[in-house]
Amino acid sequence: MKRSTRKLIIPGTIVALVFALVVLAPVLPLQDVRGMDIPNRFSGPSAAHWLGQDGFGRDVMSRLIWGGRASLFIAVGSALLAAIAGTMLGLLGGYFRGVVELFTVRAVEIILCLPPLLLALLVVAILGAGTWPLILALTILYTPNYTRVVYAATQQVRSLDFVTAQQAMGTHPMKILLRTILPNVLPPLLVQMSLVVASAMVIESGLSFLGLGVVPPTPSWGLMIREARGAMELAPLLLVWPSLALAGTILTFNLLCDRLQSALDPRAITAGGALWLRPRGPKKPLTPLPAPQDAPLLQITDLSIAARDLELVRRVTLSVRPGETMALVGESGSGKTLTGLAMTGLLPDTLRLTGGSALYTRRDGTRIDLATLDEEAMRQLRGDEISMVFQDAAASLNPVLRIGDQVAEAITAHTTLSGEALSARVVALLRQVGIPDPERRLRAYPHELSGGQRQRAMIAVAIAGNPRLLIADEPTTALDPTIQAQILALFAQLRRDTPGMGMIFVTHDLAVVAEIADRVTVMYAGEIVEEGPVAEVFTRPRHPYTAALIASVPESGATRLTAIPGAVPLPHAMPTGCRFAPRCAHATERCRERAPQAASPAPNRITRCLRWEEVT
Amino acid sequence: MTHHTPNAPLIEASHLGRNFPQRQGLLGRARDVWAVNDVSLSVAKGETVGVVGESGCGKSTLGRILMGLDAPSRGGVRFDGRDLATLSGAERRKLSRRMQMVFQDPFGSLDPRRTIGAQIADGLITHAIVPRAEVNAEVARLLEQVGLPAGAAARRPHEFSGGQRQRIAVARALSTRPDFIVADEPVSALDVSIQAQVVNLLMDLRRDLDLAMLFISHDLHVVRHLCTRIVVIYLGRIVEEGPAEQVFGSPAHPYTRALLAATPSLHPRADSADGVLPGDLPSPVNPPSGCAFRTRCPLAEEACARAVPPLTSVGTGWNAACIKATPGGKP
Amino acid sequence: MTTKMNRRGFLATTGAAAGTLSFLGTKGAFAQDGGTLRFGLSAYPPSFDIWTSSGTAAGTIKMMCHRGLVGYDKDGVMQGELAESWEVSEAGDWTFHLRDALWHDGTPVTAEDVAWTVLEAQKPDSAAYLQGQLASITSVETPDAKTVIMKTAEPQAVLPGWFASYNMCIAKKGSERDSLMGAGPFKLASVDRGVSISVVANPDYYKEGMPKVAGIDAIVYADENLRVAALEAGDVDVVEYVPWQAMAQIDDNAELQLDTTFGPFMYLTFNATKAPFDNPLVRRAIGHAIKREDIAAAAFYERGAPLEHLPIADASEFYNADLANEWSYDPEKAKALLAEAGYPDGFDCTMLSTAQYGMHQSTAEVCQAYLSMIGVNVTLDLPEWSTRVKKGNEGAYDIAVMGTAADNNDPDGLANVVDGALPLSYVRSYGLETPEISALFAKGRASFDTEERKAIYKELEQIAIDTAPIMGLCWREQGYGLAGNVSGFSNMPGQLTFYSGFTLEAAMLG
Amino acid sequence: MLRYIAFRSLVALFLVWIVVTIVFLLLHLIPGDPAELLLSGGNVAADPQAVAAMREKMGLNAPLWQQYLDHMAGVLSGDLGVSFRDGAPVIEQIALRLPRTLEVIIAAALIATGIGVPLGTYAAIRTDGKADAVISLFASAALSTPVFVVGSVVILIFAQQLRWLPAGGFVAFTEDPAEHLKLLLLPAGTVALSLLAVITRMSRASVLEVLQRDYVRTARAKGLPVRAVLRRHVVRNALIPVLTVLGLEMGTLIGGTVLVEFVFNWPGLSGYLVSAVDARDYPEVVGIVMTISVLFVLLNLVVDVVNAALDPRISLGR
Repeated sequence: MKRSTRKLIIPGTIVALVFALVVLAPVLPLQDVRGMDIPNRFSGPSAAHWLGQDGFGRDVMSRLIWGGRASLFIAVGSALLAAIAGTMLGLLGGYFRGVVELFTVRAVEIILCLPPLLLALLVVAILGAGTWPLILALTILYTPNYTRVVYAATQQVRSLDFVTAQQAMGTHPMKILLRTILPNVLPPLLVQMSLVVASAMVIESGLSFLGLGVVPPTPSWGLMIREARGAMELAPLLLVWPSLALAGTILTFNLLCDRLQSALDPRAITAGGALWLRPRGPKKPLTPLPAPQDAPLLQITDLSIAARDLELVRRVTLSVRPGETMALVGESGSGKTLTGLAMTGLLPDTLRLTGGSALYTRRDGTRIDLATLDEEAMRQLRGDEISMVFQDAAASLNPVLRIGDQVAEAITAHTTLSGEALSARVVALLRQVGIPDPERRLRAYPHELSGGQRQRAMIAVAIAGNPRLLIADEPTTALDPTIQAQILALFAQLRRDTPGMGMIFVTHDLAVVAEIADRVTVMYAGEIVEEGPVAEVFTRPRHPYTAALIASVPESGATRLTAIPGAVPLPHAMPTGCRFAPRCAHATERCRERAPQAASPAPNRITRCLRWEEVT
Repeated sequence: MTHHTPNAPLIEASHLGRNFPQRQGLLGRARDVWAVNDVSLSVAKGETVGVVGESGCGKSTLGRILMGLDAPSRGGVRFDGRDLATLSGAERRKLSRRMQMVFQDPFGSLDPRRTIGAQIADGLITHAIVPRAEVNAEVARLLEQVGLPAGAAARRPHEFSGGQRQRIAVARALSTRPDFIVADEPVSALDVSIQAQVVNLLMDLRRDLDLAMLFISHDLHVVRHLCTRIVVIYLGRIVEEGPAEQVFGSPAHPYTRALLAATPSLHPRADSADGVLPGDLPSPVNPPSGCAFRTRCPLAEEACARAVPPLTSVGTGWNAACIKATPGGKP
Repeated sequence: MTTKMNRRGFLATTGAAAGTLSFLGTKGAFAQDGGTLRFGLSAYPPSFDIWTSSGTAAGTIKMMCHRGLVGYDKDGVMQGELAESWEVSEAGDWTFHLRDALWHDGTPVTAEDVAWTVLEAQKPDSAAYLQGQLASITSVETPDAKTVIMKTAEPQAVLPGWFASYNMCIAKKGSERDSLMGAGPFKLASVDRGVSISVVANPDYYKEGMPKVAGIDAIVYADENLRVAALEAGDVDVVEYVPWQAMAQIDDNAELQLDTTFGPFMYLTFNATKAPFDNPLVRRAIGHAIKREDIAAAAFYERGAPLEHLPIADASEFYNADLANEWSYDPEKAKALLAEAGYPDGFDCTMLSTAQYGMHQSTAEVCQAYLSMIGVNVTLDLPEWSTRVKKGNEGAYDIAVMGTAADNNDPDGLANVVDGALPLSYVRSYGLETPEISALFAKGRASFDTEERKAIYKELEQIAIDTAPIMGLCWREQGYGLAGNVSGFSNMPGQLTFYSGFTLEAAMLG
Repeated sequence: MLRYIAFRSLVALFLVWIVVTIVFLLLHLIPGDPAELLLSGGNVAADPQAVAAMREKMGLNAPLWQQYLDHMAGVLSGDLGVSFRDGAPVIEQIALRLPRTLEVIIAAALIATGIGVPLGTYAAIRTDGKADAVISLFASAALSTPVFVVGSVVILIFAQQLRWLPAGGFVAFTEDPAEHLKLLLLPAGTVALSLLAVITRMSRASVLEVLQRDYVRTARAKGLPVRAVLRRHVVRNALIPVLTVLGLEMGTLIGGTVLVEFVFNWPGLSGYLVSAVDARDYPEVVGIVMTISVLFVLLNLVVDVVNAALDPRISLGR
């Protein structure tokens, strides 16, 4: 069971218990809720009356249970009715739009302008107080909530491909609404429903408290509070019970819907928030070592990354020299991005380094192990020594800050530059990355730039601190071909302008690798399978996976593409031996049994295949 | 590659235009924003037409219009001789048996809450392709056809990988035994090794079922591999169309040439950086006058700004919309 | 069973007794530096109209600023106010002699002002509370500036009582009817509508040394619990309508005083246009089915007393001890009466009350519980007060719970509750004809002889007990809560409790 | 921008007109005759003739459509009519009451934001920690306890037992500023409590969401200190939805503080509305409803404008 599901148990059980209690009220051995015993009014708890007796000598416990029945019946009843009405209107309005939208969604929104109280007052004044008028009033009151939620969800769902697929299939619109859209708008509806139940209980109690709700002698919690409030000094317990019951039930409901929301919402944050915000133990002393003469900029050795018990990256070893561009290539799930992120200490909170080292040579010539640094030490390196360009520039730039400010921030994080000098530097950077008219553009917000220019701005942010190691994570993937070519050209330009800078270029596109990199590291399922100079690897791959990848690119002119059968194994179902073995045309028993060691078919080259000599 | 002799076209679009009026300010006049402008094309049985262009060029809108999912503002679509615009809702739904669609996003194209068997069966049931009793058997057959085990029918989409989902989506599209399929970027979201599986599947189906197919993509390599004819679109208009070999072999329009140059290759040419097209795609809200491409075109001259260049023939069944069009020409 | 009405002696209060009044105290005792009294009102007066009845809160404010021809002292004895003395002629004409009083604007109160007031209130559209009674005045004569003579078609023994009503204040000729410019002890200072009304002492008030405080801030606390809390927190000095559940708490609080009186009462009205309540047997059966002590306990926290006859207090000279328990709790008898009426198995009906006032609701709940024991299944209808009034006036009910005080301590004050000849009203049973009772009320009003009136009203009560035009339930205490340093203000006895505002002129702080 | 505001105001006016019309018609459906009610206070039945006369005076004898047209004509010329009860001009009464309601709401909003945003942010930073659990529980409890319970309890504690604050009531600020603020404290605090719960929960959720955003990662990648990341990138962006919710909550509160006004005897607009409905004072009810709905739509507009000011992606033109 998922953690988020597990957290549903306690509030779920309490809510179920409360429901069971009120549903079973008629068959429980309770005393008559109307049975008065006026001589013993305000008696405290006793064996016969566990919670005591009220101002009429009636049994408080049975009134509490029956009161809950009335309160919950009204709350759940109106929540359900409003859900039905609101869902219908929201579905119709969201799916058909146009005039239908006007007469459903927009019409319902008028209710929002009416003070809720007035609505209840009017309904009760017209129909008289009582359970059903109250349900009607609350139903009208809450219908817009559902309509809005369902409308929004419907609009979202209706543009999804599987709905279009149904339309393309010739399915009747009503059928699409009920069979395809309705089930998919249910999760937000469910959350909304639990919210409404809680809120309706508050309003019901308020209206009963004002004498506009449930009609005595039928008890409801609001009514009981109203009655007890007068005698607060005489019998304070009478106020305590219904208040506790009411607040407790609503509280549990709120908890339940909170947790329901996180269980149903795939984006739910179940991990412990942002760990980087928390001070973790005492500051570890940095242990810089002197670097050997020709030490690479970055030397990663046997680095492993895991999420709890799942190993996502296993024993990665690679190095980047100053001025060298290392392409990290692989399919989704190969661990290439994680390896890149680990070098900046920006791994998601759920992941951690579980082994290995990453020796980085700093400007001052000393080496430190990135794998051992704490957040603060890592922060000092970030932007200054090591920078990163992210894939989705639109999401990676803060939408509410101007481009110029975001670039300036990257400068001021490590220098004391300010004022004119700072603006000049920002303009220079923007010009360097090819943003036209930088003096004007630095005042633009990210959304005002085109995709290509956003990526340029992102690169400007990354190179603002003159980093020595630039990690580019799929920087061109989301771009159109002509724009991708521009950005690749920009990277090529950067390499020429800053000869000492090393670069790790993470991509899934072999063709891009061919265009940009000096060396290539091919990853598969969390492991490095092959490494070597680009030209050599592409002309003669020494690993069956690399070979298959190259053959599957529809560039060869072959009538039929080479397809690799199957799919990348999932982290929790990794094959024991060679991870590529299940999809490999050359795999033997031996491959499946034992993970292959790195082999060096040539100087500067590595392959992790048992049979590289036979099959490549 | 085999040369198809063009049969009578199954689907024929003439002078399609799709306008999304956009208001400037609130009470301001609506401005015409043409997502698709004056596009004519046809697809015959057994033919695969590739539509190539960058994002926002209108290629997806074109696909939706051909499917009848969106109505054109101008022009019309004839399917097997019948004008889609004249059909009633019920007739249109009936006709939809013969035209199906495969989408880009393998995660969004399947309903996460229903079993894939049920989703494939939808078309079978809606159009009564097979008797009710044989639906399950037919679903199993379709699954096998796309290379999945028949037992997969009872599972839900989240249990499948992206490539498998895309194959399920193809199975669903095939369920109604269509004559025409619009494949809207069906492999763009897939990993390279998986992409090849789906491309191969589509090729097999076209061959086996004699399907007419419109293949929308921004990946020139895939399009070149799969398609018989190519349509290149820039800002809603066709700039070049013709047989795949000609268009890619010796592109006539400077944009096609730039596109080819910009596409990274495993075997990069030394001069790759020279062909980089400057600037961004112009906004469709405010397109340049005359030839929309002139703002980025290395060959642009004054005349380009004057009028939208018409599609003119540069070869048999090969047209380009450029006053300086030269097949395979280098600037 | 006897009522617990022994808190304060009951004195003869019929208007037949003419009286004069001499004031105690000297001019030197005038103490307008006595601070400002803060008075917690139960509601904001819907109107200050001098003749219409707009509730007790309105009455209290009117009694601050206005005075009538006569009034009551703190013991409920009628005393002269603007009229120094009055007498009745053999023919039944009443003559009032005015004292030298000044309006707030400094002009003298004249006979002409009185005549104008009466004539205006008599107008058909005046909506005056006493319009029905005033109709019997055929002429108002003003022989001189200080004398007013009123003539009636029939002799009216109770006429001075009308002019003691706080809904029959005298206004200056030509003034607006909702003006608070009167001849009373306080002048209006400011009004914050819905919130508070401030008055300041009138230095020209005709009573020497009064008022004793420099002014009154009347602040509205609609919520009874908050009213008590405000008193306890020291935010106000006096509160009206002390909720019954809080009486003990105020009584026990050494820093506070509780001043209560019996007077107002709860009763049931019936819709006589519908079966089975057109049948007196059924109405009596209802009466015998309800245990009044439980209402007193549950709705009034023991601050009530059973009422098993017409609401005539035991301290009154018109009290008939032999009839006192005629409607006593007797479920067997109730069942027998129901059987006799043809409903041996009971029936279903609705009971109108209101959720706005806790005591009305609680009373209804107890009645409901007891009626169910004789097979009468009651469904409660508890709208807010406005709707309850409307339904009462339209007869949209079967049984209704009602609570009120009579107009005064004279049995004639009960006419409003019992007399079926009066127009349809929510205070009376709907559509119930009471020809004998109506005749007896008229006879009582015309008689100046106390013994004769006693006989008349005894006969009336006997008939009422047999026909049950209303069904008495219980007396309730009506209380004022006072801070420890308040003196001079007192809760007037019996039905006059809502006249207590009269005594604000004598209230003192410290 | 200005154009947008003008357009939205037009739509708002239309909405208000519909709301007022609905309420006007519904009012006449309610049983209860204002004339009769006015004349039958003090437990005494009204005289039918007097009622008829009063109805004529109130203009209730005209056909409904004519009453409606007359009223609307009045509204258009800025006249909301006079109270049935005492002839007081409705607009003056609203002008008197509205500031008091707004005062409570604004004070509550200030308290709630001042405490709720830091609290929610802290809870988000300490997700799943003890502090988070305590804050979340507090927020849920505050949200779950009806105001009349809270109100009763705080009066019992602060007024009756401790005697620190008056139990309730109202004194004009111009009359006695200190007393006014003392009186404001309990009702504003009570309203703030439930608002605080909403703001805290919303802030927590919003900060958590923003923390997952790529641009926060970018900010960290620049090597910015944690505080700068939090201040410039996390809290600033997280505030936008919080302020939206706050604005909408305030909108609902304009007509929804009745229980608080009732419990604390605060003479605001909601209590006025209830008493007006009770008395069937049609001009007052319609006038108050109009005021409330105008404010509600106005506040929505303000929320949109503020949102657009805070988030450059939102363009009001479209």
